[in-house]
Amino acid sequence: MPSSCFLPAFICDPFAYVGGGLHGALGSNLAEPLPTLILSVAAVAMLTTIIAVVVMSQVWTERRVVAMMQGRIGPNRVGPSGILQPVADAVKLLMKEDIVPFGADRAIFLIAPLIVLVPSLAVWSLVPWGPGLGVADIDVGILLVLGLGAFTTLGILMAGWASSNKYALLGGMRVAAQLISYEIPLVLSAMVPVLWAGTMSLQGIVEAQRGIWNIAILPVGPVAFLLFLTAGIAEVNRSPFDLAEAESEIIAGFHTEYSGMRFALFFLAEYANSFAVGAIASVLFLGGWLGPILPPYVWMFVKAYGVFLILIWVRSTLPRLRYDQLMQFAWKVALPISLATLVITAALVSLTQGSVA
Amino acid sequence: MPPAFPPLYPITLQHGLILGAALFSIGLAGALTKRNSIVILMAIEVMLNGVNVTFVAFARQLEPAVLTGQVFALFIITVAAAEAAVGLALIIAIYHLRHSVQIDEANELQG
Amino acid sequence: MSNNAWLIAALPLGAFALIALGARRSPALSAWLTILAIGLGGALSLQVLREIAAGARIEQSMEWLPLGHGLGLTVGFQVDPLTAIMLVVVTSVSLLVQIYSLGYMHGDNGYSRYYAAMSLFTFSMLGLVLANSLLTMYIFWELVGLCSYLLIGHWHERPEASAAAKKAFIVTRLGDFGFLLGILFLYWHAGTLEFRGLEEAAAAGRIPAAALTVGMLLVFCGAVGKSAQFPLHVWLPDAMEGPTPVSALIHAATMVVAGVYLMARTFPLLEHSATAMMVVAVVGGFTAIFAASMGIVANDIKRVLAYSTVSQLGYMIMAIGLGAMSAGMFHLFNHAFFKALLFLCAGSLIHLMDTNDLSAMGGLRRQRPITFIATTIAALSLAGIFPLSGFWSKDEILAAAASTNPLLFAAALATVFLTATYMFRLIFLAFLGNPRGQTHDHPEPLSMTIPLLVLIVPSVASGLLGTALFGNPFGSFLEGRAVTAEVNLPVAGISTAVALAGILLAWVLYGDGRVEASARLAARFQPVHTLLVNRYYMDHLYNGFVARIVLGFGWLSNRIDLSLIDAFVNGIGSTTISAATSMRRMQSGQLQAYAWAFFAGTVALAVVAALPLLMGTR
Amino acid sequence: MPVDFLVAGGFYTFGLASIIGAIGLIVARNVFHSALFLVVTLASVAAVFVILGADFLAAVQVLVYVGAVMILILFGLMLTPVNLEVPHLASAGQAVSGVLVAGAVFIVTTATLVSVQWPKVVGIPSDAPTTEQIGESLFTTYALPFEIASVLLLVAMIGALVIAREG
Repeated sequence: MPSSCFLPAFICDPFAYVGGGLHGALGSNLAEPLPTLILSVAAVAMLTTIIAVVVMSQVWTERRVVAMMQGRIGPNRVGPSGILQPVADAVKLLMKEDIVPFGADRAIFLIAPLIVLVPSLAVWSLVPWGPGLGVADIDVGILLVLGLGAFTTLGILMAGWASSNKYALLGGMRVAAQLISYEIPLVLSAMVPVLWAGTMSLQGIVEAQRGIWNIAILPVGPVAFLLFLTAGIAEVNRSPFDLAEAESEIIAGFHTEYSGMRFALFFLAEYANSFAVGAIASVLFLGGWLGPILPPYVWMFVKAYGVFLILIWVRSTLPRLRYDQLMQFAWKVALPISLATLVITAALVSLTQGSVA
Repeated sequence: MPPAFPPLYPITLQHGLILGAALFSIGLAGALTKRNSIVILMAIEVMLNGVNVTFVAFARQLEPAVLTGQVFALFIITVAAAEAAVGLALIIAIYHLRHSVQIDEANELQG
Repeated sequence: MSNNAWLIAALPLGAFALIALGARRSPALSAWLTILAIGLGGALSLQVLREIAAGARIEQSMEWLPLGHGLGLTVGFQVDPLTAIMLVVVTSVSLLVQIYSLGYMHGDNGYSRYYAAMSLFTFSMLGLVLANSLLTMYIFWELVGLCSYLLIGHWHERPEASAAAKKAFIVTRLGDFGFLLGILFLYWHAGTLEFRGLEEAAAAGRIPAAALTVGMLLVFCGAVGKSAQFPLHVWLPDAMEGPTPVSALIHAATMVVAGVYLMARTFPLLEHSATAMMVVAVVGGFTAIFAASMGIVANDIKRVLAYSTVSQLGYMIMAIGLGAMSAGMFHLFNHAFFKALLFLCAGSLIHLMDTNDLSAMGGLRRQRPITFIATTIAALSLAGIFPLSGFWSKDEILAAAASTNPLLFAAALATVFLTATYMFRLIFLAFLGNPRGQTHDHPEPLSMTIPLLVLIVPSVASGLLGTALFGNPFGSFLEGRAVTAEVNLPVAGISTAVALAGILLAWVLYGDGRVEASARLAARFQPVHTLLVNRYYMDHLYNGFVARIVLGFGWLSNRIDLSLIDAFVNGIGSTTISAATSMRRMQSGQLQAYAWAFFAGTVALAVVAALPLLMGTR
Repeated sequence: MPVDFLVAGGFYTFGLASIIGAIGLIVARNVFHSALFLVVTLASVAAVFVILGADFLAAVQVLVYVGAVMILILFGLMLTPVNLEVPHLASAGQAVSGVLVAGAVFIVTTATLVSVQWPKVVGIPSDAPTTEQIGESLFTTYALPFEIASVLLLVAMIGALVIAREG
């Protein structure tokens, strides 16, 4: 229980409140691993629900905000201020026919969206929502987050290849090259908070920012944050790095052939990933759930959503890059800067904390 | 000591070692029988993974305090990555030359 | 400060690095960097000298290459009185010469390169002086050789200069080879290369007497090369192709005395071998008179000084060989100043005339009065006239010779006579009489005049440090205990008389700049003159005889190499090829076949290894 | 005990999955499918690592193998599209002898593993986080291999670039 929260326990940390009660109730009747197991399943189910709700709110926010920035109104028919529009969209997509193109590699075509979606949900389970609050807090958290990101690439490649459509294939290959390239600055810039905190556990990284947020560690903090954000945008294929689905060149890229529910899965994964980037960026640089007065999970949500708003802002502001620019930026700008940042951080750590332990 | 399989439960060192041996052998079979050089490369990755499993099992059961086995597995992963990069570069180079990635067609040192 | 004496050497290295890294674009910056570094180094050296005089002794070394069994190589530095003196000499003379070079080298194309090399040289020389082991010393020894090569060949577009540079490098390398052998030899017997360890080993008798003699003679070979002793003296006169400040610094005051320094440094070892002492003394004495005789006929002003240097180095070596190490070092100390002064004066004349030829000079006392006075003082000092600095040190050496070896004493006296003669021949020809050549009518830059004026002071007075009058502070400092010097009045009297006689002879022959006297004398003493002018045919000897032997040996080695060694190697190759031809059928190029064979073999081996086990259990 | 039971269950599940992936890799007629089977193997091996107490290694396995090596392999596949499906096996003789040798290797190895008396466990296998320990041994005991590995990676990177460009 953080000392900064002055509200009643069930508001500050409702999950622990409810979970602890449940665990106690179950524990009196069942042998030890089972209550934990049941609770874990319950937590995952709850998380999935939360994700669905959050993604819908994201979609709505994005459409409204982009419209605002472009001087339009945006969706405003379904529900008050169009707030139910995403629900309507989802229903529409779910009711559409699930088409598998002739000549496609059927099995892979069907699996691909799941390979994309599942890891992005798994990333959510690693996000710390408060002290001790999260589905999983593991020792190598940040490493696993980055590793799970790789599955997204794999799924997109599968989708692109299995569609037996040259645009899809091109899109898939673009994604693969782009993600491999941007994964390096992403990992390197994520290592800056790791070095600073001396742990790879996401909870540990948040705890280490009690004194000062990582973004405020001069001179490396802001640079690393910007790099992480940039590479993160590239990792989730959002504008201006959305070459994988550049409509003007390769129609819709890897998901050209997808429709109905499977398209919805890609869609869901993309937004879940966007939010995950925001959450991880908050954890790494913006102090995660740390914050005064409000309960930690609220802070976490606010920060992650704030970063997502930045992504929306960037999307509606910047034009799409050319492919060579994209690659050049990754290898000739982002990589050297992130290396330099890392080296400077190591030096800072050894200067201020005695040794690079 | 007469040869005897370890019991199914609980998991001991030998379980890990046998899994490693199995992966290694399957990978070996693939490496010896396939024609496509990329598949051979992948089979070799499986062999390396078998070795890694062995190392990790040893690290856990024999020297839990030192983790030498895990460190070596780490090095093997490094080498595997390097190998994959160079191997694929070679395969692509050969492909450019011959428009084929069948390994039995590339049997001359001089292109 | 003494703890960080290595800084003194590091400063010029820093200057060198800065120049090499970019300061070379600005000549003035390069020059001032060098001067600044050496000036700082000089100040630090004085501080070190004070601390050493107060009784500090520093030695630091670190393991460089552990070889096991308690053996190993170390690098490090030490500061003791000998080092402190050399530090002061090297930095002070260097500083003055660098300042002098500001004017002398002005407008040269390689100005920055010159200063870079000078910095590197100063670093090497200081490192050599600070070294605490033969190995460390040898490293800097070779660096010094390299810098000498660079600086002699500074005007590399002139064929003579680059030839002289090569000659200096190769000839000194001959001696260095002996030095290296000596190092290995001593290491073999003593198991260490640090001076202290070697001294202890020698004092404790752990090195066999014969081995010590051989080792020290081999080490002496290095000194012979670097300090231009007979028979490896041939490079030094040629080295005068370098810029005159280089000659003043490297080939008079610092580098060439490295050999002397080496012998002084290893003197505690040398002492234990009478044979080696004898050889050293004889080589030194012979070189002294041998070089002086050639100085008599040289017409190139810098060559006269070069021969004089060789001759004076011979003196110092002889002093060490006679056991008068502190006298030798004292002479080194004094000589550094007045010889540097003489070279700088020569540079001043060359700057004025654009020629080295004495017969083209004459009557220059009116255009360069300061140079004239400075030269005269330095020459008097060199000749050993009371009470200038040369008198005191030369007198000590002569006294040592008189008391031990009459033959060497005679040679030394003859050298004194010749020295006085050729020095005053130089002065009379250059400064007296009427002008015989064209002079540039430009005034001398201040940066060239000031070093001359400064150097006059030690040329006159540095000798007083070693006189009995003041209780011989130099000797006491060097030996680390109170040492009294006695003025050996008879010897002093005789040597002064001999020197004056030499001056008189020069006056009679060349007074008032009678350059034609040279020709007359040459005609009169035709055979001797020819012999001297051709430098005793030493160079011819090297070129003809020695070179032929070397080439013959090379030819022989070549034949052996071709017919024996190559045949053997080729035999191995052809055997391999024929074996491979028969085996290549197995090489199908099928990678998988290889892997298959490999694993099948492994399984077979495992089964074979397990057979006895299986048999045993069943 | 139940925890032990979970460990055993996990080990058998993922061990079996990894073996199935490996066999699938060999049997699949389509190279792309082979690659995906390899992913199954690699991910399962990562899970086995977790069960064997090597969580850091598991994360590295996922990051490097799935994130880099597999993507690289798939990329290579897409860049060399000819004969993606057709001839997958070598000549029958080679195939049979290859499988025989592999089987012999497995039998010999397993026989050895089973018959050897392994030393008793030193200390209790702990499931404590391994990251720090691995990091420490990497930078102390294994500093030299670590440096060599880094050089190897650099060399491989440059080599791959050169080969791919010139080819």
